[in-house]
Amino acid sequence: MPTFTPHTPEEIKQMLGFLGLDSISELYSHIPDSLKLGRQLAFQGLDSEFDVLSELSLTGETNINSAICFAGYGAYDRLIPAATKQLSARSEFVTAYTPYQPEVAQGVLQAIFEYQTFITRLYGTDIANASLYDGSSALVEAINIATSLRGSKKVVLSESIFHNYRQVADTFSKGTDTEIVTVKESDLIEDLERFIDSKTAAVVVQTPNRYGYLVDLEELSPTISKHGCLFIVVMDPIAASVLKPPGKIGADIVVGEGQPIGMPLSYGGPYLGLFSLREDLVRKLPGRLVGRTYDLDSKIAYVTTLRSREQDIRREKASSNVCTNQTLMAVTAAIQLSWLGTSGILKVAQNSFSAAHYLHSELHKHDFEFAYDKPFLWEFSLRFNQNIDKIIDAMLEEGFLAGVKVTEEFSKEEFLVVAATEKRTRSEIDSYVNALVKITR
Amino acid sequence: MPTFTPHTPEEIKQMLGFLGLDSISELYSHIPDSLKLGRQLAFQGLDSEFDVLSELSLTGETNINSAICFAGYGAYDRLIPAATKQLSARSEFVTAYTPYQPEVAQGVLQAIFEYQTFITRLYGTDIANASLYDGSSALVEAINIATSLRGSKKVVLSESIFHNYRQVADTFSKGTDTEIVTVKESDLIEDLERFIDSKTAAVVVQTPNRYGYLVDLEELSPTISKHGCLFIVVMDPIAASVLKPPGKIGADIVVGEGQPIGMPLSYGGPYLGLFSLREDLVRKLPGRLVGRTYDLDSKIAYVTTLRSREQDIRREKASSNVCTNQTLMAVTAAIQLSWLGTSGILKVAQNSFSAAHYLHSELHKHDFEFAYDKPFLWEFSLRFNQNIDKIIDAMLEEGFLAGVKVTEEFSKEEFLVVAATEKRTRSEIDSYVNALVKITR
Amino acid sequence: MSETNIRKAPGGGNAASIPLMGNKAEPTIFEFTKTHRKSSNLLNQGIEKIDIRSAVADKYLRDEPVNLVEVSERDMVAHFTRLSHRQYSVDLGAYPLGSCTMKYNPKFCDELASLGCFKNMHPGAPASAVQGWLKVMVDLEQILCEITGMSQATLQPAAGAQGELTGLLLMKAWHKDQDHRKSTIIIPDSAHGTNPASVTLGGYKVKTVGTNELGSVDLESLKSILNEDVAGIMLTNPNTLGLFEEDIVEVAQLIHSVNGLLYYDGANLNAILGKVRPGDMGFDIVHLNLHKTFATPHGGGGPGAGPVAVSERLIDYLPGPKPVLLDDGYYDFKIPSNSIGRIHSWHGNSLVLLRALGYILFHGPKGLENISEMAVLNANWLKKRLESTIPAAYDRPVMHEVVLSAQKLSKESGIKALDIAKALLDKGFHAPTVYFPLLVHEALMFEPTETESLDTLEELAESIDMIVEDGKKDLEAIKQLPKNTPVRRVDEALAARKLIATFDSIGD
Amino acid sequence: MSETNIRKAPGGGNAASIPLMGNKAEPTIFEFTKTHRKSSNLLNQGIEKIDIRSAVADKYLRDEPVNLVEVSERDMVAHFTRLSHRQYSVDLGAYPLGSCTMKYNPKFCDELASLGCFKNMHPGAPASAVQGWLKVMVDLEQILCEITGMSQATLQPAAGAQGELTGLLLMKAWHKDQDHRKSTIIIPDSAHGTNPASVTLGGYKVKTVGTNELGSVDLESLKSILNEDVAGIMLTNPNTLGLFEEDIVEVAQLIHSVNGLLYYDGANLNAILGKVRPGDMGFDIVHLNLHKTFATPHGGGGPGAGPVAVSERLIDYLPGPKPVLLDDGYYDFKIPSNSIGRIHSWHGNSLVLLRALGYILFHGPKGLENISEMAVLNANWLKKRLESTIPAAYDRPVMHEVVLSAQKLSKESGIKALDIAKALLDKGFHAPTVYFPLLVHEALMFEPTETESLDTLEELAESIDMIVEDGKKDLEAIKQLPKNTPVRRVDEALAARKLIATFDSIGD
Ligand SMILES: Cc1ncc(COP(=O)(O)O)c(C=O)c1O
Ligand SMILES: Cc1ncc(COP(=O)(O)O)c(C=O)c1O
Repeated sequence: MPTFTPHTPEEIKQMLGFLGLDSISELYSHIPDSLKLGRQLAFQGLDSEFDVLSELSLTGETNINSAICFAGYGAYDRLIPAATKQLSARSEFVTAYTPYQPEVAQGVLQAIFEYQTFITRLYGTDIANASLYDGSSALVEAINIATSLRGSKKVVLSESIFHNYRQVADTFSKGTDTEIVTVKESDLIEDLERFIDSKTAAVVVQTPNRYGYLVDLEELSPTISKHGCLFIVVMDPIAASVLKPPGKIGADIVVGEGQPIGMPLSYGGPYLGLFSLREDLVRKLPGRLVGRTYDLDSKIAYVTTLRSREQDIRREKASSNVCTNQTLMAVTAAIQLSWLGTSGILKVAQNSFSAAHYLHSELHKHDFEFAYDKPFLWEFSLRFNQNIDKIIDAMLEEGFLAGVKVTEEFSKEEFLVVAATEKRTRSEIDSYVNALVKITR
Repeated sequence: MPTFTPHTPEEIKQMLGFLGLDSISELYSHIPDSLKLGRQLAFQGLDSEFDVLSELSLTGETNINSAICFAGYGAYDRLIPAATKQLSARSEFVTAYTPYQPEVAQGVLQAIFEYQTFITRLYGTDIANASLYDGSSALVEAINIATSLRGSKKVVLSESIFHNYRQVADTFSKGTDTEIVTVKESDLIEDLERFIDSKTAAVVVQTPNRYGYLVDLEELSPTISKHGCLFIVVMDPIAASVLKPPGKIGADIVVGEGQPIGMPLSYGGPYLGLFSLREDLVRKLPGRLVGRTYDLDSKIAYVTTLRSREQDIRREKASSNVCTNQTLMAVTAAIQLSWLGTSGILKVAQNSFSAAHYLHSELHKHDFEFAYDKPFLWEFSLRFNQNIDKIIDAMLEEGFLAGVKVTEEFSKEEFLVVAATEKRTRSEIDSYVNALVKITR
Repeated sequence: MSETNIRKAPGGGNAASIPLMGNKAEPTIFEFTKTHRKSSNLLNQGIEKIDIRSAVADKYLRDEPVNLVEVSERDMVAHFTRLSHRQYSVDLGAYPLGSCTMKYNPKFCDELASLGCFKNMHPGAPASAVQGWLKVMVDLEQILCEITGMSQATLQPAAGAQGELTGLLLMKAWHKDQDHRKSTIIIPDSAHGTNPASVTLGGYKVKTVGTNELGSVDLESLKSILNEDVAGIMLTNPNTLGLFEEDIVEVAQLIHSVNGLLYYDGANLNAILGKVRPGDMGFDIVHLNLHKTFATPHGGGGPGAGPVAVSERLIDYLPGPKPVLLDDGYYDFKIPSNSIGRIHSWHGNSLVLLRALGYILFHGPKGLENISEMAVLNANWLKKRLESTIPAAYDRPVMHEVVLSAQKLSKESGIKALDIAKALLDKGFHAPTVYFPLLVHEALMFEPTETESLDTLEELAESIDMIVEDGKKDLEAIKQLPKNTPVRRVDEALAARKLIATFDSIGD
Repeated sequence: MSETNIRKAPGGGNAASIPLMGNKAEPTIFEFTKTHRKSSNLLNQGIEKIDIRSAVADKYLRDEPVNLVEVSERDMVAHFTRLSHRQYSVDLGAYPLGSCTMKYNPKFCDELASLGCFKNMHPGAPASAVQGWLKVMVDLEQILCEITGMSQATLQPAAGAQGELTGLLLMKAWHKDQDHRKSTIIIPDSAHGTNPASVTLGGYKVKTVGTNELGSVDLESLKSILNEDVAGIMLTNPNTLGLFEEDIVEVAQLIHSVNGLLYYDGANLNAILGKVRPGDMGFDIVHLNLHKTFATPHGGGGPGAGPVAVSERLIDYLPGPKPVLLDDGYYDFKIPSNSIGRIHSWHGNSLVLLRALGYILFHGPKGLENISEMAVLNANWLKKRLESTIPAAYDRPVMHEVVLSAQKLSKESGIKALDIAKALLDKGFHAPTVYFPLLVHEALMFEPTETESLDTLEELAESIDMIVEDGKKDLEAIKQLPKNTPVRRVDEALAARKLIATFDSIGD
């Protein structure tokens, strides 16, 4: 039985003696016997860290981890430099708790302050929090702000936001009694007024949307603000480096998934919920916020601030219950964005763009059919007259994760959403196209 | 052209301006033009860290790194826990220079002080230095001490020390004009006196020896000390945890290869030359030595000491030229030995022993022939009437690194030296035996 | 307020080299910027550039590139390395932060989480491509259910609070299906703040039940507020006072008698592994904080993982898609018949789940029991050792943590819980949790955890003795502590009054 | 001397928790020991135990188990993490240690060195199993030869000094084959201490050549000691004063005229990559310090790697076995016909070689040139910037480093080179190399390297200005520095006088 407890038999005896006890079981003597398990837990342990690593490696190798990734849909296979990996693995960051004692937590606090700055610069907003769980939880919190601020319960969601985000919003709307109305994106663009009434708290749009193409936010924002609704935008952070910053063109709250800025695919988590908003909404901000101040010696210091919003102070009056968030991922993002810098993030965007457009044109040459003929960045949707699950399975055999299947909510039509990042090489793309040709013809 | 230089074009201009120069090339203007290369270096660079990693990974994968390792011969495939890996990779240890300024180098200095303590405890000696390059360089330095101390130039080496150590000793003996006499181990044991004369500075023996079996040091030491020669012993550090400590039974200098205490196989380096000796020889100690002292505030502090022995002070009068050593590996060893602890190192020895003896008995069942019938720990030699290189190649095909081929110096007979460590499982050993049967029958 | 800590170098930016062990502030990364300096380099893909502007209309695109930062890799690595030196962590010393279970985080779990075969998997891959991941999840679910005495679990919630809300939505869905009309949830006054906040977000109202003089739920108070409107109760057991709720069976009967459900806040599970199980106490829903009990590192505030396990009658309501093992040995996803829906964008904090499984397998059943035993032993030892300096708020045997009250000390000497906390920082310990739970005055909540040795506990106790002794001699001096930390006591009021939450709003 | 920094806890051992940012000493790992405490756990091999004592005679075995230490993994991790916080490093700040080239060590090289396909290979594997490794070595050898202008190289030497000795043995072997009878090697008075020590170990005698008023080898002095007994000369160029030996061609002609060979100490190669090559200057043997020029991390003292490259006439003497590429594309080992033999137990510090190759490929030819250019620019800028505070020992354009002399300052104000070094530590910089080279009085040898920015250089210069200013006002105060470091000035004399080199000899 390996363990990390340092107690020697002699010490245990000594400590029990100090407590006037004869045995460890007496520590539990005030617990009614009827409640006690009275047997050992029924599962098989292993004998050492080496056994655990070898056993779980065997399990892990049954994942098809050699497949080259053309899937995206909010989770992107991007380059992560060694510097980001090594710095974010420093044990001072990894094994710290929430910075309750700022005097000994300046490392995490300052890194989060820098992270907050980066996120507002990307999104064109004023304030960003210290992170939420993931993209979808960020969306939920945005919706909650809108309904509580507006005192109304209806929220209009574009159908073209990631369907899993929509599902999460649906789930939590049952607690807050929010009415979530899903509208076709084209209908929103054509006649937004039609979907806004006095009970509408917010309109939510994503760009690039879940099919990969771009949505013109500026077409929507005047109407939304005219009605006093909140304009909530979901945007990928790398896309935000090249697209008009939503916060500057009418968005009140901008959220997104931070995975693409420094986190491995990690089978979906831990990821990073990006959350930012206009300054005047700050008292509604969910989660933690780091502010800059001074210490006793007038030295610059960082501290979590506006804590009176938080659940541990406001309890049932809090508008969010988030406590543990994804700080380490926010620190990682700060490191990654520092490494990328102004020129690097543009290059990531540009290289991904070139790769995806090269892929697009190669597919075009082979007469594959695209679901939409609209401007896109590094992700687009393919239409097939074959079963898409089968295509994905067949492509796996060829060594590719072909993309993510999505179903249009209203037409029930299915597409394959395909992404190419700065990590995909020309030869990978060429082989992908060849494999897809082989499989579908 | 990627680079780590931070200079912006503007800064370069500004700095050149400050120097009154117009161009970078003027920095080199005092170098005769005839000497200048005048062309670009002729090799192909790559474009990014990602390109380097992917290109060199491709190269690395042409190594057969899946073969299960039954080779030893001074380099052992042992378990290394995550704690050792992570701590020894901390960048404060990794990116420091030699502790010339003790005030900001207490981390490395104290770790080395702890390392020195561990090594003396293992070898039963009084003083250990801060490391040498590898096992063979430690042997060379030991020989140099002996010859300089005794003012005589002959050193007797047992044939059964690792042949590569002997080769290195031969190489460097050409500089020091040392006469290295290789003697069959059995002759040494039978009649040591015969090989010692007035010019003999030292006798060098290894246990467990290169064939894997144990040598009785106590049989030799009285004779050696009687003649006033130095008794130099080469010993594996894990073996030292169970064998009689050489320093306590007559050895004057004990050296060894530190790889088994925390270093991966690493294709032979960086490894760790272990070097330790009797207190009264300390002024001859090669390399660095850390001592404990106090600072201005009477606080405990560590510092490199007895520096007057060193080459940077004594210059041509120094008896060793070692400057850069293997400090990071010594720090790693201190970490690994702390993790193993008193019980752990014994268990490593015991488990390796059990594995090798199980392997031995299984081979015995299949009538393989052993070169020696002598007590061994985790390594022994097999005799074949087939070409051993071919056996090794065939075993590679079966997924095993079968062992290391050695040639007896005098008889020219060839053996396969086989090792099993605490990392080899029963099923690996069983498959190894099966493969060896298959291949040799 | 002085700005002297940021010294402008003539080059324009700020200097990269800040004292290692000195006490200057570290500039922000933005102050290392210099136009055209750079750090990044990207893979050569062999693809011709297709300019974004050539293919996307200007109306979508930024007029100017986003301004992040322009630093060298060297400066950026040094900056974040220095920041790490300004941060306390478990790896540097004891962290007896009550309710947070800051135990040692095994290094092999880091290695586990960095295995490519797990780390590089895309979450949208079909089940056939992720059999290993699904096995990890199914195995973990089963073991967590065995540990808690429940039937099935969801691994999606990313932290305890999200687990709480998930649990409340499960309650709601179940009550709805049972045609129960209920609008309140009972919570003890000692509860953690996330509990009432979750209740609100779950669409319920909070009713508070009091704590009796023994530190347990006051049964009379409970009975007095209990009625058919009660959807359930949220409890921790041991509770946030570190005390075992000995009347839990009666509490369960009472709640169940009005068709209410019992929710178990698993933050304190570290006390009872293999000893007692929430399911056996009568709980219907349990969340676990894997980042507490199962030692997944807390990362300075997260990530965590908050799986929710439920009893048989609630399994059809669990979130989905849910990894399941089919009869033929294949792993797949299933959406439970009455699922409340999806909680997480994907499958939860997967790498955190993997770490927890590794930790559990390492320990095995006996190892888990050992964890709880030693955690409880440490807490009781510390309680008794400190008795004469700062007594426990409730003088009963505790479980894995102990809440002390400095109320008497504070009245007599002026030394506050906060002063002790800050002074401890100066001695190289992290502070305990202070001023929580709210019902204890001048609360100091110590959770030593099982990985601290007796030596460390003794050093901690001696430090506290010394702090109190010194404080009695010179109260003003102790109010000035800490002095040995990267910054000294921080002006929190100023931070809130004059909010500076980004580098760009400095000097606004 | 007080022992107060080790406080005994009543438990017997010593407490694990020492202030993070305080200034207590850290106990040794041995003081955390407690009988029966443990940290290790080993693989379950599925093999029955065969007791060592049952199979090995007692005469071989220890009477008592070796006493290492008995600590928990938690305490041991904290101990070494805290030690790391007591250590300066490149990753924490600027390290302008002259002659050591402490530039930024790229993180991707760490990743490279941890690839299993390289790291897990046994050095005794046959060539067929290590084709990848042999390709790495052959490629690196070729590029190093291109960089130095030589024909072939050995990668075996583990550091510069071992390379020097290898080079001298090569000389010796060559001279022997040529029937030359020679016994002396010429070395400048500015040379690094390893040079004369290596000469002695190579079996030669040292003759010292003087330095002229320009800081170069004094040709007249050289001519006066030159004769047929001279086996060769060891030089660095740029030399240890950071100056380029402009007369190198003439030096080479002189040495070659007596059948001597020229040895190039590559410690200063960082100044001239892609600009000038030792081979083109007339050198016959070159060692490279990969841990300087090619940024392989120095690890607090090592490991390094010291490949030795030679001109055509010496290739048959190179150490073996030597990795070679055969015509059919297969890599194998070859022992050169007149090989001096083996230098290293195996193939050299292989993982260090791999890192260096990665670094070189990353930069490419242009990148390497850029390195040298910026290194030289930085050194010259710093020299001029400090001119009025501490002038250079030789007022000439320097290469990658500059040697200042505080002699005048010291005479006028009492401020010594050592004081400036120690005061710099307090300001968060590592000190420069001091009192080397020996021929410069009160030498301060600054090598900023190319990875430090102008901002950092300016901050460094300002710090020095400030130190000198402060020292002039209050000399006593500056002699007390550093104050912000983990320990203050250390009693080195005591350490040597009363040697305590192991924990077990404390209190002897
Ligand atoms: C008692 C209790 N409940 C709930 C929580 C919330 O859990 P999390 O931080 O994982 O969201 C905590 C965390 O501190 C807690 O201590
Ligand atoms: C000029 C010079 N020569 C030789 C050496 C010795 O090299 P190494 O430390 O790699 O043995 C050094 C190292 O500092 C040096 O600076």
